[in-house]
Amino acid sequence: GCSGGSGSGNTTGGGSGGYSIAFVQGVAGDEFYISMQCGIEAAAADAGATVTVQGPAKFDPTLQKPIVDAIVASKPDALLIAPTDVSAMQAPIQAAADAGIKVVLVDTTLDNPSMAVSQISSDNEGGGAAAFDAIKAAHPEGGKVLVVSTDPGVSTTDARAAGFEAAVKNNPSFTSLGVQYSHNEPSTAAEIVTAALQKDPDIVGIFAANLFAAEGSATGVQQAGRQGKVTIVGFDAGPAQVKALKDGIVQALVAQEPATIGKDGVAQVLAALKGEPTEEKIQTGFTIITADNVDGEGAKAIYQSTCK
Amino acid sequence: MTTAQVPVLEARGLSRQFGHVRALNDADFEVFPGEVTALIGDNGAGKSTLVKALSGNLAVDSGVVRFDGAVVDMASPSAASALGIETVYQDLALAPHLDPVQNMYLGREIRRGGLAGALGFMRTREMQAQSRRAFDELGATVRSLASPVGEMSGGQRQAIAIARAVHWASRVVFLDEPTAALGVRQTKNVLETIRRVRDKGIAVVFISHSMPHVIEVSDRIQVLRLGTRVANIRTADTSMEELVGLMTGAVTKEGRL
Amino acid sequence: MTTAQVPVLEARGLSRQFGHVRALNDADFEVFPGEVTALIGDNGAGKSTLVKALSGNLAVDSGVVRFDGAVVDMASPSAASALGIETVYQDLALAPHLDPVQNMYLGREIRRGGLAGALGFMRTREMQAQSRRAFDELGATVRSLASPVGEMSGGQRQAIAIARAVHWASRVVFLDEPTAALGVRQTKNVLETIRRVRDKGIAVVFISHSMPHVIEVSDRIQVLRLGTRVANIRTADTSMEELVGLMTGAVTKEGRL
Amino acid sequence: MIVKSPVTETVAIGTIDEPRTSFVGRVVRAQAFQIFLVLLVIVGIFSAIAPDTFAQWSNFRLIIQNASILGVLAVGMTYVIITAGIDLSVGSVLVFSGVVAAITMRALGGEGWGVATIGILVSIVSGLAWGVVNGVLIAKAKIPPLIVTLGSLGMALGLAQILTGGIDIREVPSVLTTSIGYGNVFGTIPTISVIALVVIVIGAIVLHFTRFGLYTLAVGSSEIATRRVGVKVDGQLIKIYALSGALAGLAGILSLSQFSTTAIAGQSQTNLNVIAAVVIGGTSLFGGVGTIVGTVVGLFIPAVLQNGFVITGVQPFWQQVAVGAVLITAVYVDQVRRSAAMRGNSQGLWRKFVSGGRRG
Amino acid sequence: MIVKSPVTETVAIGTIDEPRTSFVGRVVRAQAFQIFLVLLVIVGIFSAIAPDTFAQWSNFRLIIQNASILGVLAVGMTYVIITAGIDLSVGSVLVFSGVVAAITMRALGGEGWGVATIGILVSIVSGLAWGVVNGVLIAKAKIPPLIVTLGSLGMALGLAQILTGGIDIREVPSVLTTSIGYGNVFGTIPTISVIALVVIVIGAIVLHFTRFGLYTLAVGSSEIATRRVGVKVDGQLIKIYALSGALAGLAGILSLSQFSTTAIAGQSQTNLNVIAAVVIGGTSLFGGVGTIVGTVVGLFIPAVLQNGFVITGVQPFWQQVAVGAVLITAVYVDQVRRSAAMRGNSQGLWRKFVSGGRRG
Ligand SMILES: Nc1ncnc2c1ncn2[C@@H]1O[C@H](COP(=O)(O)OP(=O)(O)OP(=O)(O)O)[C@@H](O)[C@H]1O
Ligand SMILES: Nc1ncnc2c1ncn2[C@@H]1O[C@H](COP(=O)(O)OP(=O)(O)OP(=O)(O)O)[C@@H](O)[C@H]1O
Ligand SMILES: [Mg+2]
Ligand SMILES: [Mg+2]
Repeated sequence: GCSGGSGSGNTTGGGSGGYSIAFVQGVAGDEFYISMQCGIEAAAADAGATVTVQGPAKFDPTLQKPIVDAIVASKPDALLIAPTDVSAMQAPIQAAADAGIKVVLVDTTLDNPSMAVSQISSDNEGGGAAAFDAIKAAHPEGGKVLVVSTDPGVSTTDARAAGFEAAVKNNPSFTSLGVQYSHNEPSTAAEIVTAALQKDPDIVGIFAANLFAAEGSATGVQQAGRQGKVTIVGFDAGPAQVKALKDGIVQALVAQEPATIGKDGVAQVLAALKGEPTEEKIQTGFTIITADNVDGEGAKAIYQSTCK
Repeated sequence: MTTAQVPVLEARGLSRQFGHVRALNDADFEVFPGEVTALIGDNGAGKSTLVKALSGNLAVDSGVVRFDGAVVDMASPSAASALGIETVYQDLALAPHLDPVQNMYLGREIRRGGLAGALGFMRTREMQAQSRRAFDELGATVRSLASPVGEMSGGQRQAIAIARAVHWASRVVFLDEPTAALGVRQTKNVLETIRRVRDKGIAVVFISHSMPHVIEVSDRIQVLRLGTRVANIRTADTSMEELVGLMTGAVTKEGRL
Repeated sequence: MTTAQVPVLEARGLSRQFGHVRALNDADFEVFPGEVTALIGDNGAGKSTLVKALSGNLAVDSGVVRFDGAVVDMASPSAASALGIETVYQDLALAPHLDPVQNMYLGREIRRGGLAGALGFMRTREMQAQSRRAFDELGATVRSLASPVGEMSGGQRQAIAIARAVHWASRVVFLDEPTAALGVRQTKNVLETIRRVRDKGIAVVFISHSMPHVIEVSDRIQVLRLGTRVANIRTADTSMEELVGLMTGAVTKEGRL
Repeated sequence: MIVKSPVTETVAIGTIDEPRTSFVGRVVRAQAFQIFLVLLVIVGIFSAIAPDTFAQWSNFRLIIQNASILGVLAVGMTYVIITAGIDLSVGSVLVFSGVVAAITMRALGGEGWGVATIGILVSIVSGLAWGVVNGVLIAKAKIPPLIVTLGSLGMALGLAQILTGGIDIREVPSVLTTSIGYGNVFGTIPTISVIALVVIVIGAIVLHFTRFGLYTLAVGSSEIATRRVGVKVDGQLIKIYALSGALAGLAGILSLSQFSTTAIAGQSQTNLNVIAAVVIGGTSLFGGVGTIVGTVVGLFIPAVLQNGFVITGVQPFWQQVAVGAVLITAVYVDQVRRSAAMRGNSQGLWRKFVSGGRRG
Repeated sequence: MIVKSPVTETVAIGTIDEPRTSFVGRVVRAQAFQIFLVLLVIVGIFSAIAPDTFAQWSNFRLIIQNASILGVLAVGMTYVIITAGIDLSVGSVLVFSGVVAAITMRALGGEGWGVATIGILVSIVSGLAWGVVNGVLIAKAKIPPLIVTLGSLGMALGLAQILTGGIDIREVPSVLTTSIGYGNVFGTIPTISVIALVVIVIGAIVLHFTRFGLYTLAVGSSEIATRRVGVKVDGQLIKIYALSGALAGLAGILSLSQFSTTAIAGQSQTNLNVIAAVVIGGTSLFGGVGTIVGTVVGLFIPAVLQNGFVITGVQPFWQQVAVGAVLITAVYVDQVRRSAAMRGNSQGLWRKFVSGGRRG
C-alpha cells in the first residue's frame, strides 16, 4: 500500500478510459487530508482512474491559488478541492470549471458553489459543539473552559471555535475564557496553556481546535502538573491523536469522516464524467471518540494512515 | 600671533571623551580666511577628532564653535556643508560602490532642467566632464570614471576625495592627511592646489605628519598634544626641530594660546 | 644589478587584469635576504596588487613565483605565512572589533598548557605583555590594550599592523606604505625597525611615496610603472630625480631588467 | 643606460577603459542578466518535459498573474535591502491595509469606482503610515531594521485582527474584483500584472537614473560617507521604508481585488518569499548593490519552479526539496558566472571548479 | 618663551585606561547587562500587577522550561550571526532530526535508555550533517547564507515529510519523556532547562575565552583581515554552521521528549524567534559583536511578555500588538543606554531625548 503522503505520479487522462483526477488539499501534510487522499485513491483505483495530489504548505488561499492555476494548466479531467477560503478561491475554481474540468468541493466550500458538480462538506461548527459536549460529560458540574486555536482567519478552525463558544454560551454553568491562538506552534500552545493555568488554576476543559494545539495543550497541562484534572478535547482522529487519546494525554477526539468524503467525491466526479446524475450536496457527520469507545464503536471513525 | 581679522572658524574649549580616553581636552583652534593653517601632532593627539567635531560629525562634551564670529551649532555634516565647509577625512568617506563621478557629486548632483530635473533626473554627461577636469587638475591617475571607487588604489581614492572637497569648499576646507597615500607628482599637485585654494580666500586646514610639506605650504601652524593645543605659531617663526619638540612634549611654549 | 645570491622570493612575468584595467603586466620582482628592497611607483602602478599576489591574497592570470628558488603556489595567505612571509597591507586588514593584542596574535595565539590548551584556552596575560613590548619598541601611542582597534586613530592602527608583521616574519616582510599615517617619531622608529629586521637576515619590501625615506632605508629600488617593472637599481647608484623620472615615465632605462 | 624623454602624464584619465563595449556586451555582463539565463534554462527544461501544458501562454499568464502582488512588494524590498536594511513587516502591512480599506469600503457601501478609488487610496495611505513608522524608528531612533519590522509585523497583524475581530471581510466592490482582480488588458494580459509592471518600471527608472536611487545606493554603500557629504540620510531611509510600506498598501488592495477577502491568516510566508526574490536577484544583504530587474527574475524562479513541479506532477513534499536545491544551485551558478565576468575571462566556471574557487 | 624639557614618550602604552574599573563596573557597562535591566523592569511590572499568579517560582519555572529548546538553538544562532551570517534552517533541521531519531527508535523498539541514547546521537548527527552542508555551501561555494539556509529549510522539511509521509510519529521511548521531557533536577528544576543551561554555559565560555570564539568574532569583524593573517576562515565557518546544525539536532530530540511528537508542521516561526532573541540580545547582524548572555536575555523578553499577557488577561489580538511594541521599546532603551555608556557619561538617555539623538 502507499504511505500517506505519496500521491501517484501524473498521467494525462484518456488511454484506456482511465480518467485523471487532481486532488488539491487545504494544507499538505495534514492527516485529515491524508485520510481523505486514501479514500480518493482507493476509490479511483477501483475505477481505473489516476490521482495527482497537491497542497499548499499552509492553509492559505494566497498559496493555494497558484497551485490550482497550475493544476488547471495541466488539464486533468476532474478536480477535487478543499478551498481554503470561501471567496478567495471562487475565481480560480470557476476558471477550472470553465476549462471543462469537473469540480467537486470537499470538506470546505465556496460562497457560490454552483460550478461544482457536488459539494461534500463536514460540519465544523457542529464538531465544535460536540467537543463541548465531551467536556460537559467529563465535568457535569461546570467550570472554566479555554479554546486553543491556530490562527485567526482559518475558516475551519474558526468554525470549530465558534461552534464551541456558542455551545458554552447556552450553558450557564460553564464560562469561556475565550480563544487563544497558537500560530500552529506546539510550543506556543504550551506557553499559552501554562500561563492560562497559572492564572486560572480551575480550568476544567480545553478545546484544542487542531492537532498542534492539542499536542501543545497536552504538553502545557503536563508541565503544569495538572494532567487528569483538565479535560483536553482534540479535533480529528489521525493515528497521532488516537495515540494521545490512548496515552491519556487527550480525553476525547472529534472525528470527521475524511475517507468517506474522499470516496464520495470520487463517486460524484466519475458520475459527472460519465454524464450520470450527481448529488448536489452531501453532508457528512462526526463521531466523538473517548477512551471508552476507542477500541469498540469509535474505532471505525479513526482515520486511515496508510492507504490499503 | 594676533590678527585683527575675525577668524572664519573658531573653537574654544572643546572637550570630548571616549570611554576613558580624552581625545580632546579643552582644545582651542582657529582659522583665518586666505590662510593655510597646518594642524600637527603625534598619532592619537586628537587631530582627526577635532576635524570631525568642526565638520559636524561628532558631538563634543563641552566647548563652543564660532563661524564668522557667531556661535553656531555644528549639528550635522549638512550644517557644515551649508556654511561652505568641506572635509577630506582620514578614513576617506567615499561610497565604495559608486563611481568617482557619483562620489564627486554626491549630495550636489546637477539636475536636468524642467520636469525631469524636478523628478530627480541628472545631467550625467556634464558631471562626468567636470569631474574629469577636476581630477586632471590634481594629476590624479583615476583610470576609469565608470568603475566603483572601492576597486581603486589607495592613492586614486585619496585623489577623488581631495578633488571633491576642493571643488565644493567656499569658506573652509579641512584636509586630514591628504597626501599620505599620494605619489610624488600627485603630492606636488595637491600642495599647489592648496595654495591656489588659499589664494581664492578660502581657509585651508592641512593636517600632515610630513614636516617638510607643512613648512612648505602653511602660513600658520597649530600643534595638538594629548588633545590640547600647545602651540599656535606663524610658520616663518619656527623650525622643524621646534615643531617636533612641541609635538613630542620635549619643548613647551609658555602660556595658553 | 646581478647578485650571486638566490633571491628568497622571486616573481616572473606576473599579469593580472581587473575588467579592462591591467594592474600587473608581465611584472618581474625579486627580493634577497638581508636586503631592504623599496618598491616604488605612481598611484595605481600596481604595487599593492603585486604585494597581494605575492602574499597569497590574489590569484594572478599568468606568471610564476619562486621561493628559495623553488616554484611555489601562493594559494592562500596561510601558505604565505607558513613560508615566513608577513605583510602590512595598505588597507590595514585588522579586525576592527578586536583589541590590539587579539589582532597581534590572531592566528597565532599562545595556548595554555595541557588540556586547557587543547580545548583552545589562551594565555591572555602573556600575549598582553609581549604585545606591549612590541608596541613600545615602535614607540606606538596605542593608548589602551583593551579597546577595539576600530576606535583607534589612523596612526595607532598602522603601528599595530606593523608590530604584528615584524613580530612574525621570519623570511620576508612586505610593508605597503607603512609610514603613511605615522607621526614623525613613529616613522623614525619604523625605519629603524626595518633596518633591525633586515640585519636579522630577513628580506624587507618597503613601499612608500616618500623618496627621502626610500633613499634613507633601502638597499635596492625597483620601480613599477603601469604594472611593469621599469627599473631595478641599487640605491647607491641613483638619485631622487632619476627615481621620480622613472616613476612618471620621463626617464626610461634601456632593456628589461 | 639612461634615456631622457619628455615628462608625460602617467595615465590620462578615463582613456583606458571607458565603456567602449557595445550595448549587448554590457547587458551580457550585467549581474541581473546572469540569473536571467538561469531562469531561461529552468523554463526551457519544463517546456521540454511538458510542452502542451507548461509551455502555453495561458499557463505563463497565470504564473505572471500570481507573481504580480509579490512583484509590487519586491520593488520596495529591493530599495530597503540596498540600504542594508530589511522589512519583515510587508506581509502584515499588506493584510492591515487590505483590512482598513475593506472596512472603509464596507462602511461607504456601493459597488462603483467611487468607493473603490477611496478604498485604493485608504489602503495605500495605511501602508504608507506603517512605512513611515518603521522608517522613523530605524532612521531616528537607530533601532535595527530587523527588530523594528519584526515588531511592526506583529503589531500590524494584531491590529488587523482587532479591527475585524479575526473574521475576514469579504464585501469587496465588484469593480475591484472584475476590473483589477480578474480583468485583462488587450484581452489577455491581467490588469493586476500591468499594474505591477508599471510599479516595476518606475521603480527601476528611479533606482538607476534619479537622485533618489543614487542616494539609496549611496546609503547602502556607506551610510557614514553619505551622511558626511551632507545627504539627509535619515530622511532618505524614512522615504525608503515609507515606499516599501506604501507598496505593501497597494499590494493590499490588489490582494483584496484578487481574492475578495482580507485573508488575515494568509501572507505568513510573504516576507521571506520577497526577501528571497531580492537576494536571488543579486541584491546584497550588506547593501550598496542591487537591481530591480534582478529582483523580478528572482521572483520568477521559485514561481516557475512551483508551477512546473505541480504540472509535471512532482509530489508536494519533493517539491519543497527540489525548490530548495534549485534555489541554491541557481544562486551558485549566478555567483560563479558573475565573478568570472569580473575577472575578464570567460572560462570562469570551469576554472573555478579546477582551482577550487579561490578568491580573486 | 620657549622652555626645553627632556624628551618623553607622548603616552606610555596602556597607562591611561587599563581596565582599572571594578568587576561590578565592568558588568554594568557590559552590553548584555543593559538589556537585562529591561527584562528586570518587565518582570517587575508583571509581578506588581499579578503578584500571586505571575510572580511565583512555579510560573517562572514554566517560562524557563518553555524557553529551553529555543535557548539551545539560540546559542548556535549567536555564533552564526556573529560571523555576519544567518541560519534560517534551524526549525526545519530540528524537525528533520527529530523525525530521523523517532524513526530510528521506532525501528529499534523498546522504551529504555539504550534506544534513547541511540536516538539522541542520531538526532544530533542528523543536525550536524545539515549544518555541515550549510557550512560547506556558504564557505566554499560562497553562496549567501540567507539563500543556503532558506534552501535547506525547504529541503529538510520536505525530507522530513517524505520520511514520515507527513504523519507525525508519536512513539517516543518513555524514558525520554519522563526523564528529559518532564523530569526535574533537585525536585523543581526541569531537566530540559538544565541541559539548555549546560549548552549555554559552554557556549559562553567557548565564545569568550577560547580560540574558537576569538576566530568567530574575528571572522565577523573582518573576514578578509582574518583570512589574511592565515586563519582558516572557511573551516571556521563550516564548524560554526555545523555547531548550529548539531544544536538544532539536540533541540530536535529535546522537542521530541517534551512534546512526544515530531510536530512536522510546527516550528515554522522558530527561526525568526531565535534570530530575534539574538538581535535583541545585542548581537549585530553585521557581525563582530555578540554575547551568549545577551541572547539568553533576548530570549526571555518575548517569553515573559507572552506569559505575562496571558496571565494578566490581555486579549489575544492585543497581545501581538503589545509584544511588538515592547520589543521595539526594549531594544530602543537598550540602544540608548549602551551608547550613553560609550560616551562615558550617564545622563545619556535624557540627553538623547534633548539633543534629538545625534550620533556621537
Ligand atoms: N570613536 C572612538 N572611540 C574611542 N576612541 C576614539 C574614537 N575616535 C578616536 N578615539 C581615540 O581618541 C584619540 C585621538 O584620536 P584621533 O583620531 O583624533 O588622533 P589623530 O591625532 O588624528 O591621530 P593620527 O595622526 O594617528 O591620525 C586616540 O587615542 C583614539 O584612540
Ligand atoms: N579589486 C580591484 N578591482 C578592480 N580594479 C582594481 C582592483 N584592485 C586594484 N585595481 C586597479 O589596479 C590598478 C593598480 O592598483 P594598486 O592598488 O596595485 O596600485 P598601487 O600601485 O598600490 O597604487 P597606490 O600608490 O595608489 O596605492 C589601479 O588602477 C586600480 O584601480
Ligand atoms: Mg588622524
Ligand atoms: Mg597601493
